[in-house]
Amino acid sequence: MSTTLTLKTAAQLRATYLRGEMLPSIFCDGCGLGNVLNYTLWALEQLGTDLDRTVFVSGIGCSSRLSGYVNADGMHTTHGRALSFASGIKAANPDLTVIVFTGDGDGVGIGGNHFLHAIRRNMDLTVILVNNFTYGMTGGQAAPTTPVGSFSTTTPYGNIEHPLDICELAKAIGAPYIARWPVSYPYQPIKSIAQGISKRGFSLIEMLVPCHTAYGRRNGLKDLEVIWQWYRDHVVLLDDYDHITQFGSPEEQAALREKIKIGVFQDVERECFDERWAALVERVKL
Amino acid sequence: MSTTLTLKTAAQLRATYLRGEMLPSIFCDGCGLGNVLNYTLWALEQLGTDLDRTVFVSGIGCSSRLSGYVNADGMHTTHGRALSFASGIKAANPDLTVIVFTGDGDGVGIGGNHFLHAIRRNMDLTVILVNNFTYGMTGGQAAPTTPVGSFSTTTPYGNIEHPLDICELAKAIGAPYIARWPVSYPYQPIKSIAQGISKRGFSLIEMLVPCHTAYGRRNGLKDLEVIWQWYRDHVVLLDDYDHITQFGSPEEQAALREKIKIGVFQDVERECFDERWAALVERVKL
Amino acid sequence: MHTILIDERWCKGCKLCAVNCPPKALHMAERFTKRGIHPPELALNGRCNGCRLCELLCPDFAITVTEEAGVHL
Amino acid sequence: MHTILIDERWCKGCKLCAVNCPPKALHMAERFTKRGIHPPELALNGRCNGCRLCELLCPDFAITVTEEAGVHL
Amino acid sequence: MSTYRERIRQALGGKVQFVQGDDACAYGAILAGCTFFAGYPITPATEVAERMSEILPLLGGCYIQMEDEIASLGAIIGASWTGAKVMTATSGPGFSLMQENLGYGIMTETPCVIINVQRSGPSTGQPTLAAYGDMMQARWGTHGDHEIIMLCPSNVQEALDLTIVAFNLAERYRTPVLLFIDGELGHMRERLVIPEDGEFELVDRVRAERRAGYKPFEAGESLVPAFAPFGSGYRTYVTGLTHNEQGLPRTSSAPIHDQLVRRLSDKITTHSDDIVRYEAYHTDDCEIAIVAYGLTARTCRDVVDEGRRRGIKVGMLRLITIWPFPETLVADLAKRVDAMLVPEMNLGQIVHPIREAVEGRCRVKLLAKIGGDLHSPHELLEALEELRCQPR
Amino acid sequence: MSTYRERIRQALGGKVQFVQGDDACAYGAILAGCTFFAGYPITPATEVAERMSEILPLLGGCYIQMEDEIASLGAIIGASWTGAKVMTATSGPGFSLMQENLGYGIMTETPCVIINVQRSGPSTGQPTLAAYGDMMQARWGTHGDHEIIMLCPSNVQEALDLTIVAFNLAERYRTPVLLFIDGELGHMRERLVIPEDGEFELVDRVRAERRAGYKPFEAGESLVPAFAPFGSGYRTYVTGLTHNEQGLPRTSSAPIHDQLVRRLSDKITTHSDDIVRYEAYHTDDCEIAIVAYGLTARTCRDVVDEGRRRGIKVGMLRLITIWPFPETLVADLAKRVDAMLVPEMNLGQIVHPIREAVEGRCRVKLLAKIGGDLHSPHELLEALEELRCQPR
Amino acid sequence: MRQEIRICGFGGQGVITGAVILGKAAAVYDGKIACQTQSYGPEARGGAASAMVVIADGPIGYPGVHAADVLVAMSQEAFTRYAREVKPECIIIVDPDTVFSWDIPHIVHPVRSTKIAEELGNIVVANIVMLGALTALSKVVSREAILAATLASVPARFKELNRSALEAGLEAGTGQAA
Amino acid sequence: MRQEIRICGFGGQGVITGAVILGKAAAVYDGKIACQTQSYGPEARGGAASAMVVIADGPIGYPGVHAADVLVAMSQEAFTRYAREVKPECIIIVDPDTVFSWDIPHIVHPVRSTKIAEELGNIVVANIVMLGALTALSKVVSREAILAATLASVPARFKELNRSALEAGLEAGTGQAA
Ligand SMILES: Cc1ncc(C[n+]2csc(CCOP(=O)(O)OP(=O)(O)O)c2C)c(N)n1
Ligand SMILES: Cc1ncc(C[n+]2csc(CCOP(=O)(O)OP(=O)(O)O)c2C)c(N)n1
Ligand code: SF4
Ligand code: SF4
Ligand code: SF4
Ligand code: SF4
Ligand code: SF4
Ligand code: SF4
Ligand SMILES: [Mg+2]
Ligand SMILES: [Mg+2]
Repeated sequence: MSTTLTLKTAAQLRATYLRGEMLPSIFCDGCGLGNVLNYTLWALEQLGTDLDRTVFVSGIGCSSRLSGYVNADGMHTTHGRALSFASGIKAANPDLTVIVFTGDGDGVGIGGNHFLHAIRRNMDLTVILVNNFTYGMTGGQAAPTTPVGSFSTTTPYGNIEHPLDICELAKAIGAPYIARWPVSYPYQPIKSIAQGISKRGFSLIEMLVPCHTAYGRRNGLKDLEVIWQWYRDHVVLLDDYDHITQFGSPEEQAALREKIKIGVFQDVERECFDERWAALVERVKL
Repeated sequence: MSTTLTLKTAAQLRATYLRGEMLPSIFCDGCGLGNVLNYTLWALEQLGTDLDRTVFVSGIGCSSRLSGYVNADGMHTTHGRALSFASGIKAANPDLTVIVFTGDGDGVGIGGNHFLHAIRRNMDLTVILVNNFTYGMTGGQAAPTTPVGSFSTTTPYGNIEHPLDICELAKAIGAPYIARWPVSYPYQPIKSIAQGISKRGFSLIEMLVPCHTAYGRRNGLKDLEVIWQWYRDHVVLLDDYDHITQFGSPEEQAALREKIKIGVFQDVERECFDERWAALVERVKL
Repeated sequence: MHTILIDERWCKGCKLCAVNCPPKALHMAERFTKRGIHPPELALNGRCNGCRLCELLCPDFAITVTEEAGVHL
Repeated sequence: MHTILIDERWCKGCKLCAVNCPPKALHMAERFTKRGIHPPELALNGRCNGCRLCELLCPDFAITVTEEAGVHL
Repeated sequence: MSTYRERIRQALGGKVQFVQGDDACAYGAILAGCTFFAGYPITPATEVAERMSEILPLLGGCYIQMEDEIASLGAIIGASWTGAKVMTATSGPGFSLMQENLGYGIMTETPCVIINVQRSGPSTGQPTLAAYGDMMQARWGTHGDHEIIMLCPSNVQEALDLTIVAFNLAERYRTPVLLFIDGELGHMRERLVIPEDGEFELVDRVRAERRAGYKPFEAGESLVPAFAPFGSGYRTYVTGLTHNEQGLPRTSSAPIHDQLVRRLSDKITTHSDDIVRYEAYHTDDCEIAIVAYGLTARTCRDVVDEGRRRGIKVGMLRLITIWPFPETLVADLAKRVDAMLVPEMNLGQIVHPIREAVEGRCRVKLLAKIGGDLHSPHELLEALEELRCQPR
Repeated sequence: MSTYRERIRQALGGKVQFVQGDDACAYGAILAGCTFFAGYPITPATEVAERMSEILPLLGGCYIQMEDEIASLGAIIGASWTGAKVMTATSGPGFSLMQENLGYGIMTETPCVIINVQRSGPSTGQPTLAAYGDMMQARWGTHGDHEIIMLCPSNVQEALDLTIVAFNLAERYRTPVLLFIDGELGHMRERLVIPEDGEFELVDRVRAERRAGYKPFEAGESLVPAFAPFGSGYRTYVTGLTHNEQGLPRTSSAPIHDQLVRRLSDKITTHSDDIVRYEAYHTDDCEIAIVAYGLTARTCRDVVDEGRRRGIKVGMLRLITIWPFPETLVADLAKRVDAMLVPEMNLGQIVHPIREAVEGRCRVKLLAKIGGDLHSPHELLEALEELRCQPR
Repeated sequence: MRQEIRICGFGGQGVITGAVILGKAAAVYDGKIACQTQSYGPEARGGAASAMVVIADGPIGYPGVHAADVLVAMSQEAFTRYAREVKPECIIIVDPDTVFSWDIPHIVHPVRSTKIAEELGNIVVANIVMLGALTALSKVVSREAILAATLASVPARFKELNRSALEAGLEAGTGQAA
Repeated sequence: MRQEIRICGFGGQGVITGAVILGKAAAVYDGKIACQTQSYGPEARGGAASAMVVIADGPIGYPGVHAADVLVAMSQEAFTRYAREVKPECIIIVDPDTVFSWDIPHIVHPVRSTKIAEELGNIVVANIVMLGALTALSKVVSREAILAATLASVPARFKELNRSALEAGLEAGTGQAA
């Protein structure tokens, strides 16, 4: 898999993959959701995915609006339920490539149980989960990912709940492909999304996306440059993390605590639901 | 904490803790749910818990019926939702001891998302989750814990879905106390339940309970003696597991793969929701 | 000397007490209870060592170990 | 020599392109677009090296790097 | 190699069987061409899922047990968009959980069948006992304006036959269709004759014919848009938001919302002649009409016979289609009779649209019964006698 | 140290404010003594939660944001059993998800208040636009037989006042009470005067008085059992299954079920005089009555005035309590008028119980409007004129 | 002609299976109309269970038992409860090991089904013994039909056991009928 | 007397905040009855936004704007859409930097609110500038009330900025009124 992006120009990419009539997007100026979409399209382009055989499924939220911009079959479902609809699509027609766009609230807030069981069953879905630490679409309430102490419209005195580490959760349940990238890294997410789509089984790509409007505004990160910088300052590559844990100075180690690990968390093979179902049918069918 | 059980006779225990009018239980003859109840009562007895200040909450299922037998405040809620009701009770009145009885289906099947978030928030609840590999009350359908290949009324050709390791899941989300015991071990669960109740924060005690009627019947384990033996043969203590992994022969190691780990998985301190909420209120209240 | 009491309203005749009694002091009676099951009874007086495992393992709170003479509730 | 095209219907004036352009080839124009924002424009012709990072980082698919002469869509 | 229809018959077993209402629903689904079932166990509907889990793998279909009822309905809606005929089955508590996705199914015009084997509510109530307490919920359970189709069989054979009809209506009108039975009928075993192909109609949703200019939610005179399954290259976007004919969200346009939601409603109400099924038993000359449905109607039939024997001019209108409610049918009957007796296994639900349709033209007497027992012939006769004695 | 009531006033701020309908609901709750709120964000109801999250910590209460609406209702029901006054707020999709636990709240006689700030459905529909599409869902959304109490304010001040009433009714009848507004009123700002203590009633659920012989679900003449909170030593078992007066499951007894479910229903219907609130505006001598509720009723008031100016004998019955439906009130009015005009921001919902109550005694004309816009005075007047010209 | 049969006892004794086989015999093998229903509490396993079969020549309206033509009782509790709802000419069959007293003005046929089944090697076929007795005593279904229905309802490896149980029951019943 | 005011523009320009402050001025500080509503699409941030205030002496029935007495437009799109729904004597205020053409038979008062705000150091107070102009031109609220409402609605550290913006607007409006 190469990361050369010279095959097509951005204009060609747009013409091929976007529903022009849906643009401009409904997103705030500078919202990284557009980047996530952009990276996804480049990944599809790299793989040469057949858009006629690809379905984009999403729940409800800013991030869940992404499905609407791709010029392919798409399903914008109910809040939190994208993975159940996607599971139905995939189980009913395993030949389709099913890609899910979801948010932290949609995917692991209200939708956490479907996340858990879709991974447990190892449904062959590629889930691009946008974590922006908040419920963006409803204006910035606390989400299960909101850092402790952060302000939101429902935590006016600072959040007291522990945030969830989505990738660690997915790992504990056994997802075969897991990666996390901030939106400021363009090339790695493209590669991970492409790897995720290629993987048979559940793939999770968690994208850290700054929501300057709903989250940043209340946490001194309203300015786009400032919030992009925050993400640069608060991530650490998995390898670096391990390296510092082993060899770092006490200060370096202390600094780690504030940081979010990024990179590829998991990349293994594990038989997926539709493979096993096909084998069962093969065994019993009349 | 001692495990001497001589303080009271079984007759006294019954008189103190049980709602006589609810017995005999609705459980099948020999169902280990009764044992779970028995162990719980002994743990309460050991701790000297004030029954007037203790609430037993449950969802729906055979295991969720346990709350009804204890002569205390109790709430038998809707299927899968016990933890949300329990969270409300605890958050509204942190002085109450809240103990939840749930099943594998109730607790992590339909109820998985409440499990996830109650742990994330670290609600101070003691959750006694009965894992019997099946939906017992509805007659033995596959559950998220049903082993691969097992037969159930909805997997007539053998289950193809990966079962969930509930304790590992709880650990990944950060529950401060986690233990798993088979029902055939009486003393350890009593101790773990008592430890769980004493712990500030979310405690999970997963009880492996044979359901010979709904699960065993379809898997050659209908006979009580046989199914009890199955459990004896298929568990391994955490320490033994680690020991064998390190020092065991290839055969011993291979045998491990068929075994379920039991023991105390986690025992740490972590600030719980009501402590943090109290601190917040202290900070801002008029 | 220990003896056991069975609450026949609650006992379901599951045999767990008998199976798990370390000195095998219990066996299942021939007779039926009102619930239509065979209840456990002491096999030989004196074998029971009062360990109370049967109490702990009875899922139905139906058995009590006592040092007094047995009565059926 | 590269130039950039801006789709003014889509550009939201967020500045991400300008901020992240490695040679700082872009700046925001004084003028307003119909959407009421300041669009980016090439600061000095020739500085742009055609790296396309702006394309990749524009969240609104509004910028295109080309070797042809610029036209506003 | 045998054809798919032949394999269906092989999978279903003997032509004459002695099976439960739940089984009959599963058989009906298979005969209708259902290839996808997602569900979650619940008494007394579990047997529908159990049968599907047995049969579907034999036919290469897919059975999936989801983590709850919300996901079950979600999964079948997703599967339906691949072109499959799909079903789920549940009971009250699960049906309550399905309400949000039911609205989604309606808004997105997704053919699917939902079986509700009713038990006695509210809440967990009496899980093993029969009731018809969800009749109004069927119509009004999800938020927002909508119409719904609901059928209500009275015996095991009809459970099979009407399940086929439910699939046909779902396909024809591209909408979720409900089939409601009750715990008693669901677990009741009766003689069931599996019909031969050709003895029943089989409808498939109208497919889109060409990509050029195709608008996935543009409907012609039928008010039902043509369908293009996912993966067929039509690139359809499906959303529960208010959308234009292209399927794209238009959430702040009143006219688009009005047009869409009225069409969804009209496509059902304007076709009520096709959808409404009923049985009129001695209603030609009756003075008292029993208006009944479901299990109760069985007993009512006996009671009409006995009533006639006793000289009461009684007849029965058995509603088979409950929703859309056959308003004119009931209104017309009201003009001809002195009184209607409405026995319901609830505290009075379908009596509301009945009263609304009657508009005071005849007396309407509700005979409500809850707790799990069926109306006995005796109490129905007593009510009849009483009605006869109270002249208008 | 100031008293709790004093601190409430401090937390609420100035006596005269310019705030949203959502804010007013939150203020009303706080004034009513609500100390526990659990919710999940949803447009256009989120502001209720936001206000509660601001105010409750100041007063030592508890705000908890749950993982979904199911859990939110679960949490407040649990909290209510500790003796707290509790509330949640949502909109259509969330209200659909709450249906199962709503039935549980009814069955377990748990006082709680649910605010539904209605948006335009079905499904996600038009999230930011107003509608009254969940009016019938309120009554019939959960499975099984039950009654419900629902109130419907018309302006911001009334949103506050009726939220207090909602709490009082919840406490008095030990049942979930619904307060329905719409996205427009929820986000509309108006002058709000915060009433002084003493200017409004405050009801607390009747407490159990002695442990001996206490049966948690035994009700006297009021049909409402006395309450003993968790932790008070009464050792109450609460179940959604059919239960006896002791609270213990009795799932196969028809008489116990019948007695329980009828009592739950009767405790509301027999007290409808206490529960039903309405406003009659020029109905004494009117020939045409507008029957309206919620936001629409504001415009109707203008229209009645204008209609009278034009010589139409028009009046308005504004329903404030929608459920239990004031059947006699409407039936009596029907006897006195030629026609009723029912403007609804849905495809016709409350017109059903109206028609049922009217029993053909006068003409009933529905003026349905969906898509987010309010009825304009002009179209209401047109409808009036039309009604006037069509004699019976 | 409408005939109402009730088989009752504890949950777990197979009373429902018994009724299902009886109904199947009538509906599938005797070509009659039949309808089988049941009632049980949450204590399905251990509590009282009752299964009903209505057999008729035409459509069956009310599916329940008004007053039984045949009653098979396998527990005291069930007997006490259901012996009231029988026709005067009702054929009543009980297992005297589980029904101890039957003080009613009907002829009661004691059939030691549990014991017979135990002797045949498996207590679970007590219900089949009762079916045999019922067929012999009441003739609601034909012997051929009940045999066919029984064999069609059990796994291959239990066919012989069930055939023996049925025959033992038929014999016990025939003896009683005499 | 019923007066209808509409403030419209892009999402993000603070048109709703402006209307809220106006309503508050009328309702809380001028002691009138006021009702404020708004409409916006899903594209709240960037799309068209419109906020309405109705001010009256008695209860307000229909809460929307039939025909505006005052229209403040801060974007061309909004102007084009809403300039139709005004009274003949409507006072219309636009920002000429964002509304380019206003070919209607009304007197249109151009107020460069964005530019004035930029000059004051923060573009976000353009709405407050408009409030000042509106107050000067229309007198729907008193100067005291609008000042009090503005100051009550912003955090302490922005009070001075907002006061300046309001005054600049009042000045611009007063100039126009001349
Ligand atoms: C059942 C239901 N509850 C609540 C909502 C309201 N809602 C819409 S989007 C959203 C939050 C989305 O958060 P997330 O998934 O993180 O997406 P983001 O907007 O942050 O990208 C919520 C709560 C809804 N539409 N449906
Ligand atoms: C919403 C809903 N769905 C389904 C059911 C049916 N139901 C009752 S108990 C149960 C399974 C319980 O399984 P588990 O929690 O493992 O308990 P067990 O009976 O195995 O102890 C189910 C599916 C229900 N009551 N409510
Ligand atoms: S609210 Fe946040 S997530 Fe949503 S579009 Fe705006 S910046 Fe993006
Ligand atoms: S079905 Fe299983 S879990 Fe339920 S009571 Fe019987 S043995 Fe226990
Ligand atoms: S363990 Fe208990 S229930 Fe089982 S046989 Fe012994 S006493 Fe009876
Ligand atoms: S007390 Fe111990 S020895 Fe005695 S019967 Fe019980 S288990 Fe056996
Ligand atoms: S990044 Fe895109 S949207 Fe932002 S200013 Fe540049 S071209 Fe415009
Ligand atoms: S192509 Fe590269 S150098 Fe040129 S404008 Fe874009 S980012 Fe800057
Ligand atoms: Mg988010
Ligand atoms: Mg289980």
